[in-house]
Amino acid sequence: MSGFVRLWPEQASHYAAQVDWLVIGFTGMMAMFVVPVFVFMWVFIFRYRRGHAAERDHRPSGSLKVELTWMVLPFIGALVLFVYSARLFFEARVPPADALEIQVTAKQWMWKFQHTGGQREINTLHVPAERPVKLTMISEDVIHSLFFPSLRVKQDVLPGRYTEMWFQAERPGTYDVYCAEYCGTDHAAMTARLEVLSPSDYQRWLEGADEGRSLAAQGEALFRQFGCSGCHGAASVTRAPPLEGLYGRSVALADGSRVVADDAYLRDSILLPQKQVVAGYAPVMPTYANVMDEEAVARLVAYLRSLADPRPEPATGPSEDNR
Amino acid sequence: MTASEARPAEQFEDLRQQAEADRLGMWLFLASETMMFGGLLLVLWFYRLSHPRETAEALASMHWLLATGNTALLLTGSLCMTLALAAAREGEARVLRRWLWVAALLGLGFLAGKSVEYGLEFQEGLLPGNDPASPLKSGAARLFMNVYLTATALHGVHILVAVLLVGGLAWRVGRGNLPVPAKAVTVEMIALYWHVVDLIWLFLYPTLYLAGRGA
Amino acid sequence: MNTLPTAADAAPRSYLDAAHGLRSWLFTVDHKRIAVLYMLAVTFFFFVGGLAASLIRIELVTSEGDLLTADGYNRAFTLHGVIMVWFFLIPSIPSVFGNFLVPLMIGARDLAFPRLNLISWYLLMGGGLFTLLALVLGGVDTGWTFYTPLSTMFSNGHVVAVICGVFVAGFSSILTGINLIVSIHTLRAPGMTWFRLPLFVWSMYATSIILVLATPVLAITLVLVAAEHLFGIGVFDPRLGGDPLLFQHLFWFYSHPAVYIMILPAMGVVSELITASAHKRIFGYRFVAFSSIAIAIIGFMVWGHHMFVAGQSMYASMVFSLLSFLVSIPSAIKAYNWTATLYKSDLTVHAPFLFALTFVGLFIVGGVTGLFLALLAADLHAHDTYFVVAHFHYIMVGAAVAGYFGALHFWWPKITGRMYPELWGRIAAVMIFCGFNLTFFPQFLLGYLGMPRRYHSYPADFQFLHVMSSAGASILAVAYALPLFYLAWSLRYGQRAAVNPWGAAGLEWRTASPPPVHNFNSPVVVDFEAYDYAPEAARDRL
Amino acid sequence: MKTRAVLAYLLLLALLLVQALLAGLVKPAPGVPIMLLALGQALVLLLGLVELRASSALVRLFAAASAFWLLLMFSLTLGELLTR
Repeated sequence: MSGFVRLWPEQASHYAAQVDWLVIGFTGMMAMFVVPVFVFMWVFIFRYRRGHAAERDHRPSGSLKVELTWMVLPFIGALVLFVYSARLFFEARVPPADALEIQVTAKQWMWKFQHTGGQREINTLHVPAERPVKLTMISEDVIHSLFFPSLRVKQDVLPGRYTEMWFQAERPGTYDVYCAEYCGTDHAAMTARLEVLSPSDYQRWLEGADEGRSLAAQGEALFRQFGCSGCHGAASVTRAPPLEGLYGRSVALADGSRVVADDAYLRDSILLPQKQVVAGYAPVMPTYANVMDEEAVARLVAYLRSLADPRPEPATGPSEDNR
Repeated sequence: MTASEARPAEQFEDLRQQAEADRLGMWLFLASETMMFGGLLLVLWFYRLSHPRETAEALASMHWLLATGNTALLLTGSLCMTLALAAAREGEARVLRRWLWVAALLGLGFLAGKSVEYGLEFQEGLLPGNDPASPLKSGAARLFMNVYLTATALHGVHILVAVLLVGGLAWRVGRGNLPVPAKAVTVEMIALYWHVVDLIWLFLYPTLYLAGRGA
Repeated sequence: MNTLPTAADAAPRSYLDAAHGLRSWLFTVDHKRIAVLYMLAVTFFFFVGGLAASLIRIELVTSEGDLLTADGYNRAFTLHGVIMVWFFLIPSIPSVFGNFLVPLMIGARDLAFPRLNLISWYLLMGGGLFTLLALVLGGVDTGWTFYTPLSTMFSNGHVVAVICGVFVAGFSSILTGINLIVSIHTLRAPGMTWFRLPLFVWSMYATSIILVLATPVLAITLVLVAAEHLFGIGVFDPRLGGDPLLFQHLFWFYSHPAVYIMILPAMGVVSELITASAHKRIFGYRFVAFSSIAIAIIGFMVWGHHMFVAGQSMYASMVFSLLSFLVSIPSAIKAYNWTATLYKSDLTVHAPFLFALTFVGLFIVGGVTGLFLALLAADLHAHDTYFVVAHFHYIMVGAAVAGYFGALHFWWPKITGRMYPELWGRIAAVMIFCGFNLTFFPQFLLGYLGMPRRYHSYPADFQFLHVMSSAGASILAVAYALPLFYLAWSLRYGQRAAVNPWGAAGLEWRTASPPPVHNFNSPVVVDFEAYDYAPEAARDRL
Repeated sequence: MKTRAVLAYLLLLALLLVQALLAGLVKPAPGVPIMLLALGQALVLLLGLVELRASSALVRLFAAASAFWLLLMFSLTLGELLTR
């Protein structure tokens, strides 16, 4: 910690630096519009105190030109900053395709992370430096919010649907992670540590914490355990939509609309099967909402994504899959 | 809000100013009512757009013909209140009383229709929505039934209040202690309340029963 | 109630002497007495909320949570939020000074619906005491925002009881709003055209629009949360397809206009204070008047800036961000026009003017940091941190409470017929300004460092700034208690107030202090412009 | 005034009938036309039965104001949902 009292947060990513420049620039522009108010106010107070000789006749009671200038100028300044900030926001909201995928599950008062290689962590997250990392997040109870102050990003974690967040940490080190959305009694204890490792350290950490089976393999075990293969397996008697190569393809639904089979579609089909019934199939699939928790669903989704289609699929950004 | 003697309340210059104030006050109160029901309509349309298929499933089991009849009752009630107000302005107490009783009965008819509908829905297990034996399979369809119950119950309470107001007014006119046309403003206020409660139903009815049926 | 010595001359007795005893207060329909009743109620709730605030600040002196348990701290900041927002900030200026001054300023004998006015007070007191009882006897651990699914499925506090209390108090807001709008429209004295109205009346009109149109949406939202909590109707339960974000839309659709309910009246007060001490017509009267209406209208379009990180759609966030910059223009107009009013003014610096300066200073910092949070990328970092806490405290506590205290001092002679001690008034104003900045400016730094909201334990390197903030809070607590003593003292020993102690222009300064029951002894005809401080007119009025 | 009220009432019933037919016969019942019919009924009710036209400009302003506010609430919230 530099100096006695830290007054500015660490910058652990380029994006953090850009946000800081935006903030400093905005403060500067606002000072340009605000300081004159304080200066003129004190000047007028001292010059026009009662009993103090000053020139007081033909007092202006208003002027359209002056009003318009201090309406339009600050707004234009703000618009310029708005556009720059909206671009930054857009960049922070759209994860790059080749990002390393990590599943995050928030639960009242702890953070659980699952890597595609199968490694699982609680309240600590190991990520490689200089590589984009995408977090697909969901909550098992109330709204939480994963907040990385040193990366200047946060994203609420909602129960019921996936929310995403991505970052690219540059400098290896240990950074604080908080839950920013109030979530009950131990909201203050729901903190975590972000360990940014150099690529070689990260590789060594992956082997060290290896679970033996990748996330997709764990998903396959669940696929059999919950009897999904009974209907969706190749040799099943009941008619159920084929799952090979489903991920990324657009699916025709019973009500005539089409939807891209992304993570959210796969999760909803498992937990809310009535929501988007595939065209030509009866809505007979039972819900697994009370049987499976979000972590198990995340593993199943990872497995479904790893099901390679016998027909070579055009690469739609297949996930990092080191089975 | 009603000044008992013909003289206006002391903060008003004359009766016209007081009537205008009462009218504005009533309109503002009704604006706040529409904002409240607007919130409910927003919830309904939010879930209609985010769960179209399940909403259609819930709509299939609604008794919409009964509701259409109810809507007709309310519209007739509005007509009665307008005719009652016209009679009040012309000072014909007897005609006023007749239209007020008809409007009150129509309101009761609406409430009766509503309770029959509720009875059927409870019997079929549609209500309350999270009843495990509900014939609706998807969660969002049950959610729709629950929000339907909340919205129609709240509106039903407002209809009940309207019926009581109109009934009370008719009884006072019968007893003779509501001189018309001097006190026509009171009739106008209650007619206005009835019309806005009816207006709210005009939007609740298609949202809950018609739009998207048979999808 | 202590009885005041009767006015010396044979003028009709003031509204305070017209009747005595508890019954004359509890069943009054005189807008002035109801205003005094509101003042007592609002002061009580202010100090209850302040107590909870001091508990929070003492807890945060140490980095571990050792004064209160985690649950205790959550209930403390929820009590602080609920009481301060719904039972002090929203009713304070509209109900106390709106009720007392609007009839006087427009030349009317009373508000349009006096009985409705008294009902509003009972609704606020009933809702308030019921809520306070629920908050103290068990408390609620959801924060004043009642976010779902925490408040509906995972909270074990008295959520439904507090919701009932706030629901009842909400109707007090709606009825006050209706009363003020109808009175301003229909009860203006002959000659009092819209552009001769004092700017305080314009801001009360704009505030009442929000009171009437936003509060019902809060009512239905609370009903849905209570129904979900009790019967599990599933409207915010993701398992049944409900959407927690819909709650946030409905809640903030009320709660953002609600923050304009808190600030607009204070802006109206400051327009009066600055013109009265400057003895000069305000600069750009119509711009300042219409900026209040503009804030009331655009204030309804910006609620989405509370949900930039809540999983809201990116494009909707950009639209809400742009609209949030738009809503800052009327506030900027007001600030610039107040400054321009001081140009070539004939300024007397007294305690109310110091409160007005405190308002302008703290409001500008609060407003600018609000724009900061409207920047999408900056909000991604600063949302739900102490930066947001500092921002809204600068606006609500710094500006709105300074406005309330300024109004209290400026119209104290008119309300009670007594002058407050000028020296103590200035000491309180300066202490509030310094104590406030020491309390809340460090929180901007804390927030940008990443200290999240509603944490009772935090990493050690935030402790220095927290200790500064708690030190400031102790100064602020003393500064807020000061007026309680010297104003009470002035009731008995204060110098007797003249009809127009400040030489101000306004109908309320043309009737006795305190005014008679029917406000004006002779019928009022308005033939002068607003704030006509033409040098000779002001001199003969002194 | 009475004849206008009865005419307005009959128009309201007619619109209700059209709505019911639309909902009963067309599968799936088109949401937008049905809601437009509801809006039409509301206007007929306000202009016909409530004589909004004859009342003071202020009352008409209040009626329009609450409609504008509702429009605001609906457009921004549903807009957010649809662009999510």
